[in-house]
Parts: sequence; structure tokens; C-alpha cells
Amino acid sequence: MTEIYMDHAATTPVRPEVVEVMLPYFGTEFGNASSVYGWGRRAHQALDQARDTVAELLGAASNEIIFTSGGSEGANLAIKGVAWAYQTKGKHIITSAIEHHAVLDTALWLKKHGFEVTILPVDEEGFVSPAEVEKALRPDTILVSIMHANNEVGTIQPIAEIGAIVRKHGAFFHTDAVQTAGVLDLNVEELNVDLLSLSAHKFYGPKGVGTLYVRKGVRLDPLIHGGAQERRRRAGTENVAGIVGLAKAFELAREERVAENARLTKLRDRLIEGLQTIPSSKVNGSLSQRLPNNVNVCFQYIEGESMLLNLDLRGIAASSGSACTSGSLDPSHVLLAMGLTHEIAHGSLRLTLGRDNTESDVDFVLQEIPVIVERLRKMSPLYQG
Amino acid sequence: MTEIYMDHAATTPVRPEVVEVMLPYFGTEFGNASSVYGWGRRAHQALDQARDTVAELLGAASNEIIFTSGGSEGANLAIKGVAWAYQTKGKHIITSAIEHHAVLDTALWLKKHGFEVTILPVDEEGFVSPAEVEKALRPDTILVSIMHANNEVGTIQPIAEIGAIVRKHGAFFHTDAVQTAGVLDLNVEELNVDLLSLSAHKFYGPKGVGTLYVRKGVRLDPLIHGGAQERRRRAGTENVAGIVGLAKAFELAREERVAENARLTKLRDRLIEGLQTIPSSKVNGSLSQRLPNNVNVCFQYIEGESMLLNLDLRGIAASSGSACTSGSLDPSHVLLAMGLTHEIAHGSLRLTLGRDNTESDVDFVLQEIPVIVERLRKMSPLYQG
Amino acid sequence: MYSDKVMDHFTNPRNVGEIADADGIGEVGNARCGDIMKLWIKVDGDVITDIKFKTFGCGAAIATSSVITEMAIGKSVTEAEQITNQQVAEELHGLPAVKMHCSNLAAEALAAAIEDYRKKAAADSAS
Amino acid sequence: MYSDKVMDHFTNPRNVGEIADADGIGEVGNARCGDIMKLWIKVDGDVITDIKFKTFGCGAAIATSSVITEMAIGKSVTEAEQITNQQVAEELHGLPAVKMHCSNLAAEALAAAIEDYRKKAAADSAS
Ligand SMILES: Cc1ncc(COP(=O)(O)O)c(C=O)c1O
Ligand SMILES: Cc1ncc(COP(=O)(O)O)c(C=O)c1O
Repeated sequence: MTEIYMDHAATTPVRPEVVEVMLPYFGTEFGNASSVYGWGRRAHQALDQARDTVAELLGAASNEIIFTSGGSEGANLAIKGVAWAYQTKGKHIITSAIEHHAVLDTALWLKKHGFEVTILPVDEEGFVSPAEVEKALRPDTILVSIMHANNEVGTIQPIAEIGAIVRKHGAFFHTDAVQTAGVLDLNVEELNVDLLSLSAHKFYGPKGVGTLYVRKGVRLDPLIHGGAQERRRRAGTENVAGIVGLAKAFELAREERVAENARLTKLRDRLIEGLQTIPSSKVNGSLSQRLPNNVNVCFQYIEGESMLLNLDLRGIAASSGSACTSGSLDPSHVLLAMGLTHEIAHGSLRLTLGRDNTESDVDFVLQEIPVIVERLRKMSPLYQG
Repeated sequence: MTEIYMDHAATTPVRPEVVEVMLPYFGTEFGNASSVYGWGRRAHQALDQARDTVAELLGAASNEIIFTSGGSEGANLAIKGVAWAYQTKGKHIITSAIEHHAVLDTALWLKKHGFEVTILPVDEEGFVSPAEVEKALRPDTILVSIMHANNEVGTIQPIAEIGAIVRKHGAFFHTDAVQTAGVLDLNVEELNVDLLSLSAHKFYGPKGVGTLYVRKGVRLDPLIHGGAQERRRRAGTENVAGIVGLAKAFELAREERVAENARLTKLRDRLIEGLQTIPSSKVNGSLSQRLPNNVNVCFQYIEGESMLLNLDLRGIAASSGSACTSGSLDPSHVLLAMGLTHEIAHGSLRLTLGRDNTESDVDFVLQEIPVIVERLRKMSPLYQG
Repeated sequence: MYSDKVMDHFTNPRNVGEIADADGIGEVGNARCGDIMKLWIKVDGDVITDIKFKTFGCGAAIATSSVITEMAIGKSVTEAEQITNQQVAEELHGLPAVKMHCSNLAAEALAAAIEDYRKKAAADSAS
Repeated sequence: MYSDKVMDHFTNPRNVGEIADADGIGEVGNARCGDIMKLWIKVDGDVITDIKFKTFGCGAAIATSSVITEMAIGKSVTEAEQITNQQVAEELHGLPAVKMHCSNLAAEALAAAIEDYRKKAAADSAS
């Protein structure tokens, strides 16, 4: 059976070119980047170079780059770091209802610790309104965190516009760019952001490594205290192989971005068009401001996991809501925030395309899904077909 | 020039057998362990197996194992996690003056947040006294954190004895076992610990991955909030390759431990004996309760970094104090806590042996060091030789 | 994640459908939780002679519905009533922990169908 | 981490030693910080004709001591006095940021030696 992977928003394979640049740092160049001798200096140089690469790709300075263990740590460091560092200035934080749990749960934890959190609603396409952000801003607002593009429905937020408003009001602005890094152009100046987090495994780099951009002048309490690494903002022996891999993967993604996005957009639209022909189906998220690889559809009367299992039996890997929370039985908080009912939200399917997907993959998926939907609907007590 | 690496306490190369088991998880088996389809299930199985292996090696249950991004995160999660979860029960924490900064700085940060911290002194060999621990324990003590073996001087603490005392008083006990994992027998029952942290890159595994053991029943606030991974105690897409590598490296180290320790102890003692013949030198740390690979000596009248540079010029990689803090100019806080003067503490040299070191390496080092010491002393205004 | 037996019942669910002239109908769960089960039973004497189900829900929900139809058929209603969710899970060689509570409603659906049957039977004999 | 020029001066330090009949001696730093420099100068007319140093300290401390001896020799004391720590660092093609403050004491040591020379000279001419 051919296997078709259409869950690139969950994770991606590491590109062979990336593995190749990582390998020396497991073996001969294994030094601790903090050490003064040859092995240490060479590891340090590799870090410096990776840092320069990432900084340049973000339009940032090298000393504004912190390497982390991934997107979740990045969001936690950004939000808790600013919150603890500026708590005497204010204790109000603004975020949105469709954030990844790495942002939402962090904000809610801070709430337990005396911070005030405003969670902004979104419209039916998943957009946060810049005007709502402006209304929510208060003199004691220290941080606003709005994701760049949503991991479930692919809606791309007007980050630059929101950033300009936040700046005007003197708060800091973090964006979770885990889904856009390597896909969209990320320039921290143009985006008007003060903090930006990303994760290598979403763009064909290794798992367990990410980056937090922190604008010069923004203070952070470390999340991980200890050694003097990362200019004292993130302790721990640096994951040199992982960091070198992140930089390489980011570089490759950004080189190929424009052509690859055009290709993916075509496949995406073909998928969306095909799935829309299924009765009682609904495409979620914006059609115009959307990640080039994201398809999210609800099929009424059926439940997501049973659809995924059937797809898996046909060799198709997809997701229903966020992979991170698939241990939970709640339907996607993102779809609920967009106004879907529980019943319909339970029937969501996310297909996210990637480098390995072809037109014939799309056609195979378009052939299989209607059969599965039909089969499950026949079993469903809700369906009066 | 042959290069001799004698800084295995700072980091170690990843063993080829370990790299080999990691590689598939970059490539074909790249799935997100939270996903329901084949790739995801296979990644999840790999995690389960790694978790079982690590649990067994620690004498723990699999659901007591949390995978982290390394030793620093482990210590931060253990200490902040328990502190935040039990702050209503008490706000007193006990640790020692010779802990790694990942422990010390975490405790000091909590102090800024309303916790009380007692930092116990050590004797001239670097031992924490169990009686002092008992004296320091109060009804509101929630956590005691004492390292298993010190990373600079190699002194091994009486952890089991301290653990029994801590338990009697109803507090939790964390040990930083970063330097002992893979070297000593780590059985959480025998050690009487409730939390134990370790880091793969210290035992020939990859950088950027570690483990925190948390005894069943001990609650933790997560350090990294977000997805449901690691039973909601550590969010973030799991670093499957790294975790599989950690388990393999841990397994190999424990298999070879006894024979390798005997070999290293001989080399270590040969080194210590040879270095003691240099006038005005002093071996730091305990001679009886000592890591089998650790040598730490102070040479009076000279400064550590200039010694390291000279050793590096002769192809020998060593350290002076902790590699993590070599960005700092302060002498080792460990040696100062053991009663050494600033002047003497500045002249410390740490040589830590490993799998790749041979007797002829030791002999070469013993031939070079006296020459370097002599040379630097001749330049020193403190030396009246 | 699921046992082979769960996957077997999920892939080839037994007794899917409705019974037009059912003697008892049970429905449990709600769409909010993501699981709804509906069971139809036909009773002859005291014995369940036919049983059908429809389920909106995850793999575990479908498999538990399917397997309980096999477990109940041929049993007296009193015996069938005593089937527990735990037994259903065991019959499927176990379920993932996260699925034990929410998606394992089949025994309750069957109990509801039997209760419905009893009510109807009482009403019939009363009339 | 260190420039080639630092490493050159560290590996082959110029003018190590003491001057028995020095005209001025300067000592700065302390062992607590990990850096002590001692400089001896010989002055003829107003010109530094010989200079020697001894240093307890890191690579940067040794290299800065060494290079300042080369910079000072042949200069008048007034000129030599004007050498700054910044110039010493530049002469070495830069120093790591962390080393700029603590280990770059050579200019101060030289200034101290010149001050000592001036004091002695004043005492001599007064006597
Ligand atoms: C005793 C001890 N604890 C903690 C750490 C921190 O481990 P890591 O660098 O993997 O975060 C180290 C090593 O750096 C160590 O030696
Ligand atoms: C939008 C978003 N933010 C954060 C994360 C967390 O990233 P990681 O799993 O690398 O910690 C993810 C993916 O899981 C994501 O999609």
C-alpha cells in the first residue's frame, strides 16, 4: 500500500541535506560550545554561524536570537519571560481564543499567579480583529500574543497591523510563527513584532529545537535558569547538531519558498474544490488569507477520529484538530471559537500538504474521502440521508 | 598533533551505535508521536520503549519518566514545578552551595518570588552533611535538592542517607544526577529520591535531551505549558530521535559501567598521583567518594585559563571550573565553598576521563603539565620560586 | 493504539442498521462529547433475537457498539442487562485509557434499550 | 576566541621578567579577580629603555602585558603614559568582550610604573 502523508502541520521529516550537516556535531565535532579549546571553539563557531543565518532570515540581529527546545518552550519563554520581567509595570496580557495551547495554557497559568488575561474572540473565518486588540489594550497591558497563522485552519492574521497598534500603546508583541516559519516571509521589522517563536520540525528540521526572537531592549526572565548560555536567557548545554540543522532547514525552506508555495497552493485548491462537492461539508478558515498547504473541512454527522482511522487504513495520514491535543476528547477549541457547534466541530478533518505530496496524492485522497464519509454517515444515528 | 580530550564532564561524543538508532527517526520514521496514523503510532512506540528502558535502568515505573531538553530543564522543572505546586503547603527550599547553577540560580529566582531558600555549606572535601540537612528541615520545607556528584570536583554525596532524612520530615527530595547517570548505579528506591534529573550528552548520547524522574504522587506545575505530551507535565512535540538516543546511550553505559569504571579509576589515580608530585599543588574533592573519571587540582601562583590555553596548544582539552560558566571571570563557586581562597581557586584544572582515553594519554598529559605549570609560574608575580 | 480486535470491529462492524419494528430502543451520549450510540433490539420470549446499532463517534465508540451486539444476541434480557462497560472493553482486548470513559457507552446503550423494552412490555400488558 | 596576535603574545610573551634596579615599578589587579600585573621600567633621560613584566592571569592578561612592553619601549614616559587600555586591545586586534574590563589592565600597570618612577625621581631630586 502506498502511504500518503498529509499532516505536515503536525511535523515533517528531516531533509537529508539537513541530517548531513548535523552528523559531524554528533561525532568528531561534539564539543561543548562553552569550552575554550579547539572542540569547544569549533562548536561555538557553528552556533554563531547558525545564529547569523537565522537572524538574517528574520531581519534581526544575531544577539536577538535565542535557541530553544521548540515552539512550546519558545512561547512559554516569551510569555512567562516578559510577564515576570515586567510584572511591576503591569499585569495584563492579551491573547486570542484560537492560539495553540502553548500560548493559551501559559496565559492561563499566569492568571493563576496574579496576572489578568484577556482572550479575544475571532470571527467565523478565524480572524482576530485589530480593532478588538486596540480596545482591549490598557495602560497596564505588558504583552499581546497573537499567532501568525493558525495550525488547524490556516488563517493568517494581520500581524503587522496588530503589531503597529500594540507598539503605539507601549506593550510588547509576541507572535507564534511556528506554522509560518519557512512558509511566509518573516521579517520582524515588517511584522512589527518584539518576540517571535518558531520550531524546526515544522519546516523539515529536527524535533526538539526552536528559536525565539527577542527584540533588543526587551527584558526576559529566563524559563530555564543555570549556565550563561544564550546570553543568560536560556541555560543548558547547546544542542549544536539540532541548532545547525534548524538553520540549514530554515535556509533551504526560504530559498524554495516562493516556488513551493505556488505548487502547494494549487494542490490545496484542488483538494478544497474536490471536498466541497461532498454534501453537508464546510471548509473552515479563510479562503484568501490562508496557509498555502492547509485544508480543513467539517463533514456533518460524522466524527473526526473514525475518519482518520479509515484514512489510515487506506494509507492516508491526516489529522483532526491539533495533533498535540489528540489525547483529548474535546473538539477543537479553534473551531468552537469560530462559532461551530460541538457536533460539527467533532467532524473536522485537516489535511496539510508538503514537499512530498503530488497531484496524484491529491487525486487519491479525493477518491477515498467521499467513500469513507458515506460509509460513516450510513452508520451515524444523526444522518437522515 | 594528536588531540587528547579530557573534558568528559563537559560533554561527550555521541557513540556511533547511538547515532545509528537515532537516524531512522529523522527520516522514514519522522512521525509526530501524538498522531493516530501509522507514522505517529510507530513514533509513539519508540517513545514507549525508550521510556521503559530508562524507567527500568532507574528502578522506576514508566509513567514516572518525563523527557526534557537536558539537565538544566530537568532541574528547573523539578524545583520550580514542585515549588509552584506545593506553595500553599510551604515555601521553604533547601539546597547546597556547590550545586550546578541550574539548581542554584533556580532556587535564587524562586527566592525573588517569595520562597525561602537555605543554602547549606560543604566541608573542605565538598560533602554536604546529612546532619546539617536535618537541622535545616522545617515544617514548611517542601523540597530539598542536593546533587549526586559534583561536576567540578567529583565528590559523591551520601544521597540515600540524606533522602531518608528528608522523607522522614515529609519534604520531597530532588537530586541532580547529571554527572552520575551512566556512571553510578542509579536506583531511585535505594537512593530515596523523589525527583532525579539527568542529561544524555554526559553519557555519549545527544545534546538537548534529558530525563526527569518524578515519583508517583508528586505533583508538578509544568515549566513548559501547552500540549498533552508527557502526561501534561512537559509540553512540546517529542524529540523522538533524541529520546531514542538517550535510552540507547543510557543502556550501553550501564552495561559497560563496571568494567569501564575500573579502567577509569586506574587512569584517574595515575593522573592524580602524577600531578601531586608538582610542588604547591592540591587535589580538590574527596579521594574516596569520587567519580571514577574526575581529577581536579589547583596549582598555586598560576591562573586556570592560561593553563587551559597552554594545554590546548599541546592538543589537550581540559577545563577550569565548570564549562557552563567559563564566560564568567569568577573562580569556581564550588572551590570557594570548599574553603579555598580566590587566588588558589583561580588556578584550578579539571581533567575528566572518558571512553577514548588511554594510559598513554595520561602519560602525555603528565609529561606536559609540569612544563606548563613551571612556565606560567616563571611569569607569575606571586611565585617566589 | 487500538487492539487488533477493536480494529476488526471498527473495520467490519457487525449489525449496523436499524430495526423498524424494534421492541426496545436505547440512545446514550451526546454530540457535545463526540459520541452518540443508538441501539435497537428485538426480543422473543425473554431472549434478544436481533440487535442493530448506529453510532456517531470515534473508533472505540464504533467498535464497542459492534462488539456488544455480538455479546448480547441470544442472551436473555436479564443476562444482557448485566454486561458492563468493563466486560465490553475486555472483549475487545482492552481500550486506550483515554477512551475508557467517554467512548465506552455500549453497555449503557444496551441497558437503555432493555429498559425501553421493559417499559413498552409493561405498557402492552397493562393495556 | 582570541586573535592570532593575542595567541602570539601569549605563546611567546616579550620581556618577561624583572628589572633588579628598576626606575619604576607598577602593580595592579588582585588575586581575587584572577589578574595581577607587575611592570618594571628603566628610564634614561625621559625615555623608557627597558621594561619587563610578570603576570598572574588569563591569556588576555598575559598578552596585554606582553604587547604593552613593545608599545612602550623607546617612548618617552609622557607618551607612554597616554597609552590606553583601548589602544592595547586594538594593538592585539581586539579582545573578547568578556575580557575587556578585567584582564586589560596593562595600561594601568604601565601608568602605575611611570607614577612610581616620577615619585622616585622627585624624591631623588629633592634629596
Ligand atoms: C551537575 C550538572 N547539572 C546540570 C547540568 C546541566 O545539564 P545540561 O547542560 O544538559 O542542561 C550539568 C552540565 O552542564 C551538570 O554538570
Ligand atoms: C501554532 C503552534 N504553536 C506551537 C506549537 C508547538 O511547537 P513544538 O511542538 O515544537 O513545541 C505548534 C506545534 O505543535 C504549533 O502548531
